[in-house]
Amino acid sequence: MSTRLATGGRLLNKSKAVEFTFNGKRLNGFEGDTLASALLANDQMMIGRSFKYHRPRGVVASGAEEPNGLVNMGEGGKFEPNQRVTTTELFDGLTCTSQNHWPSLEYDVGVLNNYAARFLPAGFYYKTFMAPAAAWKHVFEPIVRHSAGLGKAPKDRDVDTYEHFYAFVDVVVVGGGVAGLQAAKAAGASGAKVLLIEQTAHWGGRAPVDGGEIDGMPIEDYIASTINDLKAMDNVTMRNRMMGSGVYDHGYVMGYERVTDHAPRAAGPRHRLWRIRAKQVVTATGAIERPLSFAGNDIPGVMLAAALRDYVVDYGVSVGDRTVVVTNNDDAYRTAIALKNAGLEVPVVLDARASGGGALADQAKALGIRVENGKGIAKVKGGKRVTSVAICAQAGEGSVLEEIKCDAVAMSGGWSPVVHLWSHCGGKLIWDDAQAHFRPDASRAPTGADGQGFVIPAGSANGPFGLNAVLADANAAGLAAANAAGFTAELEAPVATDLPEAAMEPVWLMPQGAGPKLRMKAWLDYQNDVKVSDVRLAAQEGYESVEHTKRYTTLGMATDQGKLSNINGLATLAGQLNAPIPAVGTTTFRPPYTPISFGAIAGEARDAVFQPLRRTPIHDYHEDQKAFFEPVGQWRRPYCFPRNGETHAAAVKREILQTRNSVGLLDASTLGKIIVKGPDAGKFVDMLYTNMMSTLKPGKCRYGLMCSENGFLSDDGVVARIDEDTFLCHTTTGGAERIHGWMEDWLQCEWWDWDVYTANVTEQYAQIAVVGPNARKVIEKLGGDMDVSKEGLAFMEWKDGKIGDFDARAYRISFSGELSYEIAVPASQGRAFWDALMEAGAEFDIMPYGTEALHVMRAEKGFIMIGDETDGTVIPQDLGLNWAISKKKEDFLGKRAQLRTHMADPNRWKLVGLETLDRSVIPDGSYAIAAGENANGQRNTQGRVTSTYYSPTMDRGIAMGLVHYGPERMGEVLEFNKVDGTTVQAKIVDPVFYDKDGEKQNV
Amino acid sequence: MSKVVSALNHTKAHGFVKVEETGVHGMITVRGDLASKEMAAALKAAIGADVPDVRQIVHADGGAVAWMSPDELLVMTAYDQANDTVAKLTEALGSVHALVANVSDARAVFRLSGENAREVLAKVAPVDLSTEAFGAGSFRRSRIAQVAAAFWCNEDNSFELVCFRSVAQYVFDVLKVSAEEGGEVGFL
Amino acid sequence: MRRYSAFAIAREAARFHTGWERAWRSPEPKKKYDVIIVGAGGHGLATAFYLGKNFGITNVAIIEKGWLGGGNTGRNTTIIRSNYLQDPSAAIYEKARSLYETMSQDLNYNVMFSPRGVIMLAQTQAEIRGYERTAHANALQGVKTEFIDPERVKELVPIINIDGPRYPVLGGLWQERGGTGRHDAVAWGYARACSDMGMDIIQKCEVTGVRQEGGNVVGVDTTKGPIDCDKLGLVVAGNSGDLANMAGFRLPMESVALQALVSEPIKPCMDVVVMANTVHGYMSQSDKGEMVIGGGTDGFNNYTQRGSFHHVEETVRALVETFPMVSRLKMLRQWGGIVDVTGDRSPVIGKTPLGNCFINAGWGTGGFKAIPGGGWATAELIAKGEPGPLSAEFGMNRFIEGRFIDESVAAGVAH
Amino acid sequence: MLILECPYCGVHAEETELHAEGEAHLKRFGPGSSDDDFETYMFMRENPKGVHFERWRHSNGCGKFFHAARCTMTLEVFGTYSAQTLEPPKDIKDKISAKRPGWSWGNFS
Repeated sequence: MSTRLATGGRLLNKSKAVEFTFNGKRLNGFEGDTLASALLANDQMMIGRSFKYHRPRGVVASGAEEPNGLVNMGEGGKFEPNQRVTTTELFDGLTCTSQNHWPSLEYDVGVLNNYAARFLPAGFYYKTFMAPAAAWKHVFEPIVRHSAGLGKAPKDRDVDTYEHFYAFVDVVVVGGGVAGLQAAKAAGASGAKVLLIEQTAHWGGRAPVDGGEIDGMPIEDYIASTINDLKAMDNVTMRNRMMGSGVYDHGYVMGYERVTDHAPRAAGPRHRLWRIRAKQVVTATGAIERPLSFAGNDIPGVMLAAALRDYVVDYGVSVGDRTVVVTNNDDAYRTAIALKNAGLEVPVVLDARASGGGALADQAKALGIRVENGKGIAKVKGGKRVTSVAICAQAGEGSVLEEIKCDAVAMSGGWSPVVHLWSHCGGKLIWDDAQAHFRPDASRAPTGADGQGFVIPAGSANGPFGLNAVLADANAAGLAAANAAGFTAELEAPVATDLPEAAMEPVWLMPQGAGPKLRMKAWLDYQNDVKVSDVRLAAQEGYESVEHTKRYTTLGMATDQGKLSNINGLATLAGQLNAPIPAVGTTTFRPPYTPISFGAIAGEARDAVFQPLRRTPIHDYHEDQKAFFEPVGQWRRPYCFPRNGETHAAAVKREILQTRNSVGLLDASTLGKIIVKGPDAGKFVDMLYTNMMSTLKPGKCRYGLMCSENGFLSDDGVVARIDEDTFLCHTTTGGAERIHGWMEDWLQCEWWDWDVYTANVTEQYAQIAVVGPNARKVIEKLGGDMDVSKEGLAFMEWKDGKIGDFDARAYRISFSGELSYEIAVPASQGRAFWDALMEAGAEFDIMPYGTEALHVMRAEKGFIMIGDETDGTVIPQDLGLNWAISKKKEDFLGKRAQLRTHMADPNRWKLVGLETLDRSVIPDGSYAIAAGENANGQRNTQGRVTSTYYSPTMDRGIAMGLVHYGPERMGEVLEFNKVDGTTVQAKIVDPVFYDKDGEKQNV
Repeated sequence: MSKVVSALNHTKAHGFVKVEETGVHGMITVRGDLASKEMAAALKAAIGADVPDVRQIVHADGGAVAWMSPDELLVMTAYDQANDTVAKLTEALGSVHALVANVSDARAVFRLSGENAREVLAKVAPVDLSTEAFGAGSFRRSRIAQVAAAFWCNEDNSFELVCFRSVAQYVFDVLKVSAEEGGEVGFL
Repeated sequence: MRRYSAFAIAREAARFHTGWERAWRSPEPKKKYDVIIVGAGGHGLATAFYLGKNFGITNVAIIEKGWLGGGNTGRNTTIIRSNYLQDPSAAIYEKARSLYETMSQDLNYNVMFSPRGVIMLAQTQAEIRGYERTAHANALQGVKTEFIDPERVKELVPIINIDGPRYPVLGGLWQERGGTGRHDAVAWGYARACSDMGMDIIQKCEVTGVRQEGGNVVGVDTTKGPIDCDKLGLVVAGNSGDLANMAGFRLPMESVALQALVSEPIKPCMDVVVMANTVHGYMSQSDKGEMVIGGGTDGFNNYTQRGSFHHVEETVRALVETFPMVSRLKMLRQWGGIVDVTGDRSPVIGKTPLGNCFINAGWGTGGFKAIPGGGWATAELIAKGEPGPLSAEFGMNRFIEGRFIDESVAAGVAH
Repeated sequence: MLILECPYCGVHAEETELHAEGEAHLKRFGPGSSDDDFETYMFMRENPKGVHFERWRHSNGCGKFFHAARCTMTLEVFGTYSAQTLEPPKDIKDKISAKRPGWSWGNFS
């Protein structure tokens, strides 16, 4: 059984007991435990079930590479699936449950897949479940989906908060092991601004577990003194619980800080995503031990040798009473020695190397540990827990020499540098035959904006092993990073004493000649259930590229992203293809290094601050009135103002009738307002608009159209000429920023010799449309010095002056066909002005109207609306707006485009009015059907509706639409389709339905 | 003046940094040739300030001037002085090609005060806000989370920030969230 | 070719799966082919397949510089739908979708087409109008879609937040027979079928030049030597510009990165595909349980297959808002693909300035769903030398004439 | 995440302050131009693998448009320069020549 030892546990605070639950069981641990160590201390070896075969799964590793130990954690708004137990710090009150089983962890129905495993090799689903055609979606897929999937889906809204932080440094060092500490110290000595980050809560990495001396000090002392040195440097910042999750182009590093994961009741954000801009990145990310591929290597109790050692030394946890060690390198002997020193039994060390190990092996032997060279594991026995191992010769096919009872197996297949961050941005790898691993190829570093390398690997992440070599490499990396960042650094590397080690020997299958039966039980990817046999099958079937193999078998696609399985899988593939490993290739490494929360990525942007909500100065009024809003860009505009119990349709009708009969108010503040000023302003607006604008007289307004250079109508609005040099251009609500940018684009990049300045003054003003036959009376009631009479301010004129005591600019323009004034006042006075108008209009029963009333009224008048009549495919000529297209101008933006054959062709859909014969409303988006079908079997069409409304003024459905040769077909009746298959008939009419002669607006 | 109300009417929030909307201010966009003697003279005449260097703000008795772009300045003064200042600038610039516009009402102004003010900004602006890189007098146009804004550092290490009026509530909310207790970063 | 079936698996299980044969051969190139297709992605392989199946042209080589299916075919979010607005788009995407329905049986390879339904959310009034228009167009195009109300959206997608404070869900365009497929399997299935017809799939063979005589293509130079052909199809997605350069013409296209990401796998919680265009994000759940997420393209030319992080951030925050439960899921992996975007964001299938050289390109973000339709149309184009009805509108001449196929029409925001 | 120096305000701006504005040095063709020229201006793009010239705007910043010379294969930035020019400045062309001998782009080399 696994249990807590009486001694050991350097990371524990044994004076602080911590209580937690696993599957409802109350368990105890200590402060400093990880969830993994605490579970193991409570003999909870089995933690979950695998993805495909639902085999029992226990912890294999002690860090971020753990593939198996995943749990559902927390409850309600703090629930989170797939939490990795090895990287979860234990806290009081932690609750977690195991995953991927039904009905329970111990008794799981899905394990049937395990018994059928022989029928479920890699890619089996590509070869079956094909008949009948509907069966995949309705029968097989639900089964597959249900049995896959690991953790439960969260149900509740996340109660935690998240944030980002922008940091700028010269050098960021990722990894706070001895290499990272030394690299940071070296870089820091230059005066460069250094940020050192470490994913765990501890500094020093796993070096203290392995022991040794540095500069004559015990390693723990070296770490403590280096930390002190670093803390003393003002230019160095150290952050733990912060993982370097990704390296992005141009030296952008993502740091994932888990601020309160370990203390969920503390104030502050749960995660903080650091966006670090660094001149140089040092990756001191260490190395990961590889499993060995032997039959039964997935049974709970089989663990990485170094992890087993970590649990003993760091957490005082014994994984088993009797541990068999199996290895192809010297490092695993340290585990045997540590176990023995902790008073645990090590019945045998199986060293696959015929020549055996070096000094560490001798030490082990001296402790009385039996060592067998040239031997390996034929098979591990056990179900939910290791019970014994069968020993065989590594060179053979697996004939069992001896069976040894044990309850744990410590395996080591060698070490692979963590090259993820190096590779994220294109850093290339080189195969190291001696260590049988890929390491960074310094000659092909990821390059930054200047074309130079910006990532420097340090320590075992760069390949070297042995403390002395690691420290020397890290020191050099820190100095190199500082130099590359423009600093000059000097620091001697500390000296460590290393024991001489015998060379490792690659072992990709144990025993070497294992037959199909054993290969089918030799796991490469524990979580996704990929075995040696699967990779060999993929190669046999022609999935020879490593990417094909990965995708065909799902090797390395699990939540650990193949940290344990990639190299073993690659080597297995290479073996099957009879190719050297580097020729088969490497896989690509994508961020993040380990999964990071979506919450952290989204940062603060949720709920109220998900996106900016733009408010006009009158927005509060609309909210107080409980207006029904519609989003328009980042604004929300009132769609209508329903009164008690009123439907939206009823509200719109009331607003329209009241405006047409008396007076209504519209908050038009969102309309864009751009000043265009300068000696060349006239020339410039003539290029922007299809109309001739330069002839406009000061004091006058003109409606204008803007097209894209591709000829399509893009915006419209009223232009007011302020003085000889100055125009004020109104845009649509959605167009303000876009059109201002468009103007600046042409002024800065094409006509930079023209003397024109622009300013977007949209938000300087609250703009209110006072609309209806009583509009003038309301304004006059407010008093002031502005003459707003028919003569004093004629239609399509503007004027500055006082309305009441407000500084106002009034435009006599109308989008409704009524007598109408659009009045701009300074935004800070907007609400007061609105209130004054409401008060003055009370006797006329003045009421605000929303965008829908605006839409209906303009449609009644046959005015086009950008976004309705236009959709990016419509040119002004289609809309009968030829009157607004100057024939005199040689050029304007979009003119050349409109001369192209398809656009100049009269054979186009053109704007008309539409009246249904039965007075009903044509559905939005309906098409006019034409006879027959096209070559693709689609019904032919001859037009479509662009705006369609119930008109309260006409008390009938009215619509505008684009119809093939429309204006030439007045009076013709067309069939418009409905989605239910029926049609509605509508007659082609003039698009102006109301007050065709414009008498109402011109009073 | 009771009818004049700023976007958030002096709303405040206290976290580990104090965030407050500071009411209405006079603000004037000036576009023109910043190197011209006319521009220098106009600024002197209007508020007594010199033309600021790139990404700097200069303060004077009559207000302050910030560098917005190679041909644009933001002149700041009291709200009720804005129209006068526009007139002075316009007059002083005379026939020189320039654009002067009162934009006082188009903006909202915030102040961030407290020891860690720069850390609150550094959560939402992609700008190096270390003391070395951004000291008193520094002025920067950038973004605050998802909207454009400009901010500067005062002598007392407080920060002031200008954004469009329509997004004042958003900017306030974002700053408030960023300044919440427990969110201290301890980096800058 | 030995057929795949449950029986075949049982037979092989008895002998530890030692009897499975190669899914496709790995031949050396011949001196000459009737047709060379450059690019063994989904569209290239499908083109070859339909050349054989529909026109009996099997003396075909498919040349691939990397590994088959390794470009955008293996990098997309596997959505299949045909609810397009414009007639030419609806025609080709619906052809593709209908071919997906029977692809597993046609290829004897389970591509796991899962018609689980696709919803495009309407979150503004403009979107409602846009999708109602699409629904009316689809009704006449033979594409089955309907505009559904928010309650029905919630019923189909229980994890969605329809009352978000910023963009409440106002409805959605629902295509019941849209869904997802297994992207790699589409490439592998076509490859196996092509190989079975005697076509040569030549991987790790890069085209270095396009040889021409008298204005007609006569072959290609490759890293495995020159290969002659009567006709050439360029079907290389993000490398189209490069190939066009070799062939001596320019394209109305730019190559940009499109990014996608997946969460860690969780138990089934969303059985349909949801696209939220107002907030720029879309999401589905794979059979493995991962939430598969995509967003918009980067704005700049890029061949690195790496995108910018802030696009991922924008996409994720949109999805956290739309599906609050994803906040506590974790991003497992992000990646990018290079897509060709044309001037109107619709693809090009047509003749080129070089005789007997044809192109299929510019699919932008929509390539995967179109694979069988694009292949079908391109095969017809190559076999007959003239476009058929499916590709008639997709020629490059539309740019000179000003006759665009613009699908972004519902995006306009104004008033 | 691209980081480009705005030549107007000197900020080394990350991409979130910038907006990509497409291919640089397009020659505008207006009324009177041929269909081919107009199509080229509107739609035909260099789209090179390698050295590229493009437009950006410091939109969340000083608001100025500017040019960048960049490699589309490595994202290396050779330099940024004023928008008010019809061709890349010599120092930038020289820098590119030093790093990418034999490069050409449109009419430049």
